[in-house]
Amino acid sequence: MSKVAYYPGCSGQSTSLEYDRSTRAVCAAVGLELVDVPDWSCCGSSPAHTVNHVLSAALSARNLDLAHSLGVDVLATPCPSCLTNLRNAAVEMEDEGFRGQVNALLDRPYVGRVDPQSVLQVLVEQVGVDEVARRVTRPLTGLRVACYYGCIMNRPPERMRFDDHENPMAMDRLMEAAGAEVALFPLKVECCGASFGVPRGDIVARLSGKLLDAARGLGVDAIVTACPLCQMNLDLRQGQINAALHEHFRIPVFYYTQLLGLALDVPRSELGLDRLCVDPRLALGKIKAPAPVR
Amino acid sequence: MSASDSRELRIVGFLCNWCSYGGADTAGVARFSQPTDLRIIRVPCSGRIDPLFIVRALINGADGVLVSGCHPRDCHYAEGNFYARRRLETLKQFLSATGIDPRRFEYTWVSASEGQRWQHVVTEFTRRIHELGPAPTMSHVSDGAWFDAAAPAAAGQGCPCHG
Amino acid sequence: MRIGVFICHCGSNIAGTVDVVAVAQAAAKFPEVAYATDTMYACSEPGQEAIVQAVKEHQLDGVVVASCTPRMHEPTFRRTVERAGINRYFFEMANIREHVSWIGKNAERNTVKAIELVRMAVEKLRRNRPLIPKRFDVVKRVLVIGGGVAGIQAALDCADGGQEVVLVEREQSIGGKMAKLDKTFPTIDCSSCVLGPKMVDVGQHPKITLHTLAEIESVSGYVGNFQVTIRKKARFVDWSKCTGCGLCMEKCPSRKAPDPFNEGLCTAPSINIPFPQAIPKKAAINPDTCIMKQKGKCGLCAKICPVKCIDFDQQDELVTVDVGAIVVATGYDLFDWHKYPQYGQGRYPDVITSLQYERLLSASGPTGGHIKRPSDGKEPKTVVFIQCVGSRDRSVDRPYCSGFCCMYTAKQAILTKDHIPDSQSYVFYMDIRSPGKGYDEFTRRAMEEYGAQYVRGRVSMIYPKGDQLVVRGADTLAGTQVEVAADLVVLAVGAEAARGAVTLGEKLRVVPDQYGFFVESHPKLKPVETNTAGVFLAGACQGPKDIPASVGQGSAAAAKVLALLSKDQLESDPQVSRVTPARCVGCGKCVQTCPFGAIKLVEDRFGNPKAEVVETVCQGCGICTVTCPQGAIQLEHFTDNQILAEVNALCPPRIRVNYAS
Amino acid sequence: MRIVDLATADQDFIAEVEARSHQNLRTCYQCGNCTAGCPYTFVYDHSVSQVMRLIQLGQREVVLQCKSIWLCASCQSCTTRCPNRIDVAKVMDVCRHMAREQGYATEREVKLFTDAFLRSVERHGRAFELGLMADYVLHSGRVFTDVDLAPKALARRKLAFRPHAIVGRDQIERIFQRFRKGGAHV
Repeated sequence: MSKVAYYPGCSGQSTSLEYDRSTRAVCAAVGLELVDVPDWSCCGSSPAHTVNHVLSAALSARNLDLAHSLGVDVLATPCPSCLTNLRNAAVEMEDEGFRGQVNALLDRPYVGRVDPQSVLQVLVEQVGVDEVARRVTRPLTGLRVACYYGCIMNRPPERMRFDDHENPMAMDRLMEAAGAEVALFPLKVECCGASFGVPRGDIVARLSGKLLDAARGLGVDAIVTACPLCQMNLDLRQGQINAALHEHFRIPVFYYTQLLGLALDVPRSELGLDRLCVDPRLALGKIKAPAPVR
Repeated sequence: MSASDSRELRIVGFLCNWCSYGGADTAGVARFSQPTDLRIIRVPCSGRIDPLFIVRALINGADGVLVSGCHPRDCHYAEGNFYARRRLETLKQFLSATGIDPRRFEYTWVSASEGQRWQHVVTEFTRRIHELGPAPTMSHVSDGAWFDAAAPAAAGQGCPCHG
Repeated sequence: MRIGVFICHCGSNIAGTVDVVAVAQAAAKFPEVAYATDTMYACSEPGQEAIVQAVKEHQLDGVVVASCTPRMHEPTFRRTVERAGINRYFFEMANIREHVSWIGKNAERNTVKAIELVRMAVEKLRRNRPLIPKRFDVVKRVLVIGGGVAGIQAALDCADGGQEVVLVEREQSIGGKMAKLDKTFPTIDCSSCVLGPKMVDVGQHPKITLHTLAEIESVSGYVGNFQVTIRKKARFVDWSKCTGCGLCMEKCPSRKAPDPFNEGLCTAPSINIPFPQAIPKKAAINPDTCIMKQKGKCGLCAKICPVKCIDFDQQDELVTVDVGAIVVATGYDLFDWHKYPQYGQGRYPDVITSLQYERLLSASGPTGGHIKRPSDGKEPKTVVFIQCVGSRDRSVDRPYCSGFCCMYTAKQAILTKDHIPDSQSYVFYMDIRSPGKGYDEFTRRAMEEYGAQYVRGRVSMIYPKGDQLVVRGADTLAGTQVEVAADLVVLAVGAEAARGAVTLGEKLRVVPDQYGFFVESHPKLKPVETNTAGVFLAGACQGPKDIPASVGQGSAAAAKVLALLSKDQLESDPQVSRVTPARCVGCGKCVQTCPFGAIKLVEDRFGNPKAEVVETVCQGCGICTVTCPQGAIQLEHFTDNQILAEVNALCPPRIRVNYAS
Repeated sequence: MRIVDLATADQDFIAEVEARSHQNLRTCYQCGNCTAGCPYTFVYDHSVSQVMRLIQLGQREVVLQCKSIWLCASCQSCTTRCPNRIDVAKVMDVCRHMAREQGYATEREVKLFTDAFLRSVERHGRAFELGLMADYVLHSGRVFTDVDLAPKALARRKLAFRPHAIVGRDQIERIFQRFRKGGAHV
C-alpha cells in the first residue's frame, strides 16, 4: 500500500468539504494511504503570491516541513491552487539566496524535501488507471461527462511536470475507467475566473459561462472537476452566471472523486453529493445500473 | 574576480582547423568579446594533438591548456576526435599524478558555427584559470620526472589506438 | 632564413584596437626576421604587390602576414609568395583580427597578444620545409544527391556541360517538394508545368543516370576520386520492363495506407506510381502494406501486369560508382506541428498543413483541385492561415525564420479567393518577410485585391465549436485579443533539416549546424562549397530557401563542379604525413589508425617492414603522427618540432632544474 | 493619447522588473501570444503584450497604475505558450508586487479581498471564509456581495461558522510580522 502525506487545504474544511471527504474515501478504496499533515496551515493561496513570493513560500514552507517530518516522499493535495504554491515554494527554495530570505521569516530554517503532487497525479501514477478500473464495481455506464482540469493543474509544464498541458487526460482516463462516457472537452485548461468570484463576479460570469456553454454544446450530463475554486465558480455561482448572462445552464459539476467513489461503491455518505448546488439527480439517473442508496 | 580586470594569465589553446578554429573565427566575426589570455595554436585535427604538447606547455609555465575539436561524429577526418578523446581523457587522469592540478587542462568540442559556444567556453575556462591563479613554479619536481609520469598518457597507454 | 613580416591594418578592423606599428617594430627583433612593416590592406592588390616587392628587395625567403583568419586568405597569400618566387609553404599567418582585434577591447593587451601570435608564426616558419604537391587524375563524373528542384538543376547543368551525372533520389520519383505544389509565387505559375519538363529532361538526358528509391550507403575517397556506394531499395517491380501503364494500381486490393505524395489526405494502393508526371514513371510496391509481402497471398498485380514485371523476391541492390565531385541537394522537411499541443495535435481534422493545402488546391490532388475540408468534404468559406508554425520560436527550438512561408501563405490566400469567390481568408502573421523581386507587391495584392484580412499576432489556441474551429489570436496592432470561427485552418509550417541529413553529413564529412542544415564553407564567398573539397551544396539542405534561390544554387554548384572537372589532373595537398624509414620499426600502428587507409606496410631492401604513405590518399589529419611510438611519421607542415616551437614561443622554457637526472 | 518619450525610459524600472522576475524582457518580440491566450484581456486596460512592451519602454507609472496587473489570475496561459519562454505570469506578479509596495491599488476590490484573505490566514493560521467575507464587506463597503449565495451555501453546510484555528497559528503570525518588518522584496 502506497503512503503519502496529505494536505487538504482550507477549502476542504468548508466550501469543498465533500471533495476532501470523497478524496479520502476513494484513496482508501484503491489502497492509497493518506497521512494528514499535522497542524497544517494555509498555503497562502493566490493572495500570498500576488503580494510577495517570499511570504508565499514561507507560508508553504511550514507545511512542507511538517510533511517532511512524516518521513514520506510525496505530499499530496487535492487542490491545484495549494499544489501550485507548495510546488513553487519547494522548487524556488532550491535556490540558496531565495531560501535564505524565506528562512528569515520562519521560526526554524526550512528542511522540507518532499515532492508536492496532486492527488490526481498520485492516483494515476502510483495506483494506476488499470488498478482503479479493476476495482470498479458499479460502472457509471450511460453517464456522459466533460472533464475540466482548471488552468494551473498542469501549467506551466516545466514546473508542474504532469500530464499534457494543453490536453490533459488523467481525469478523462479515470472517468473512462469508472465506466462513464467522456466527451473531449476543448476548454480543459481555460481559466474559470479563479478567485475573482468575490471582488469581480462579472469576470467569473463571463469566463465560467463560456465553459458551461462549451459543455452544453457537447451534450454532456455533467462537468467533472478537480479544483475547489473551479467547482465553486461553476456550481455555486451557476445561478449568478445565469442571471448575468441571461442563460439557463443547469449542469451539475462533480468532483472527480465523487463520481469515482460511486463507481467504486464507496458509501454515499462519504461523497457529499447532497452538497452540490446544481441538483445532480437527473445526471445520476442516466447511469444504467444506479448504485443502491445506502 | 573578473578575468578582464586582473593580470593576464598564460592560456594555450590547441584547436582543430575545421571546427573549433572556425568556431573561434565565427565568434570573432560576430564580435563576441572574450578574455584575452588565450593564445591559439592551430592544428589540422584534434587527433594531431600529442599529449606531450600539453605537458610541455604546462611544464614551461602555462597556467592553463584548452583543447577543442569537432563534436564527436562530426570530425572532418572521420574519427580523429575519437582518438583525441581517448588520449586526452587518459592525460587528464595522469596529470594529477604529476602534481599538476588537472583543472588547468580541459578539452571540449565546438563546431565552426558555434561562435557563441566558443565565447562561453573561453570565458568559463579563463574564469576557472583565474580562480586557480598563476601556476605554481614546479621547481621541486624534476622536469624529467614529469615526462616520466606523463609518458603513459602521451604514449596513449590504456588507449586502444596504441594497442 | 630571411623572414619578412607584414602587419595588416585591415582598415580600422585591426588597427582600431591593435597598435600595428608596435607589432611590426617588435617583430623586427625576432630571430631571422629581416624585414617587418605594417600595411593598410595586405590582401589588396597593392598590398600583395608590396609583399612581392619586399621579397625581392630584401631577398626574403619566408613571409609572415598578420591579418585575418588563415581560413580566409591563406590560399591568397600563398599564391602571392609563390609569385615572388618562394615555395608557397614558406608562408605563415597570424590571426590578429578574428582572434584578437574583434574579440578584445583593450588595445594594450591586444597589441601584446598580436606580438605573441606573430612570434609564434615566425617560430613555426623557421622550421618549415618546401613542399611540392603531387598530381593525380580526376574522375569525370558527378554525383548529385537529391532530386528536388535544386538537384535537378545541378544535374541538368552538369550534364549539359558535358559531364556524366549520377542522380540519386530517396523517393520513387524526382521532383521533391516542388512537385507537390499547385502554383508558385509571385507569378502564380503552375508548379508542375514549370518543373515537369525539367523532370522529363532529367529522365531523357543521355548523360544522366537516375537512381530513385535509392540512398547513399557509403562514401570514401577525396576530391576528384570519390567512391560511392548507393543502395537501391527493392521495389519489387522490374523497372526495365515496367511501362507505367498503371493497371496494377487500379486492381491492387490494398489501398488503406495514407498517400505520402498527397500528404496523407487520401490513401494510395500498395503498388503505386506516386503522381501522373512522375519520373521515372514506374510502379513500386510498398512492402509494409502489400498483402502479398505481409501475408504471402494475393499477387493480383503480378497476374494483371501485361509485361510481367512484378518480382516479389527482389532484393536491395548495391551500386558502386566513382565520381570526381558530389553535389548535396537533399532539401528540407516540414516542421512537425504536433509539437504545438494548442493547435489540437491532430484531434481536429480541419487543421491541416500548408503542403496539404497545396494538394487540395492542385488539380491532380485528391479533390481534383476543389477545396474540400477533410472532415466532411464541405467547401470552406472562412479559411484561417497561421504563420510561423515552427519558425521563429525558441520554445520548439526553431528560432530561425523559414523564409518562404510568408510568400506561400499570400499565394494560398489568393488562390483561395480564386477557387471560392465568396470566401474570406484571415492570415495571422508576426512580420511579413517578402524581400524578393516582386514579392512585396504580391503580398500587398493578397490584401488589397483579394481581400485577405491580415492580422498581426500569433494564435494561442484552436478549439472546436459546432462544426467550426474557433481560432483565438491576438491583433497586436489593435492591441487586443481576436477570435474567428473558421471552417478550415491552414498551418504555415516551417522548414527543418531533412530527416537523415545528419547521418548523410557524417558520410560526406559535411558538418550540419545545430539545426541539421549543412554548413557552407564561407557564408558570403563560398555559399555552395563545403569544407570537404569536392563536395558542394545546393538548395534548402543548407538552409530554408524558395524555388528561385534553390535553382540558383543548383546552377552555382554545377558551375563549381564543371570548373573542377574541367581539369584532367588535380594537385594533392602536400601537407601529408612522411615516414623517416630509419626510425620506423614497422609496428603498423599508423596503418591501423589511419582513417583513410593511406598508409601501407612495405618491405625495405633488407626485408624489414616499413610504413609508407600514399600521398594522394593521405588527408593530412596527423593522427598517425601522434600514434607513432618512434616519432618516425611526421605530418608535413605540422611536425612535432613546429608545434613545439609554437608552444615554446608562447611559454618560454624555464630554467631546467635537474633535467639531466 | 499618451505620447511616450522614448529617451526618458526608466532604465531602473526595466532592470528591477528583470531582476525580480529573473526574466530577460528583451527577448519579447511582441508576437502577442500572451494576449491571444489571456482569458482576462476583456477586462484589461492594457493587454498583456502591451504591458510587456510598456516595461520594455521603461514606462513605470503606466505599468504600475494599470488595472491589468491586478486582474491577472496567474492562470499561466501566457507563460505556457510564450515562444520565447518568458514567464510572463511572473512578470505580471512582480509588477503587482511593485505596485503594492508603491501604494497603488488600481483595482481596489481585488486588493481588499487579497488583504482580507491574508488577514484571515494571519489570524487563524487557515483561511476562514465567513470571517474573511465579513472583513471584505466591512472594508469594501460592498454589503451585498454574494448575499444571494448565502442561503445555498449555508443550506449545504459549505461555510463553517467558526475558524479552524490551528495550534501553530502564532508561528504564522510571526511570519507575517517578520515580513512586514523586513519588507522583503523578491
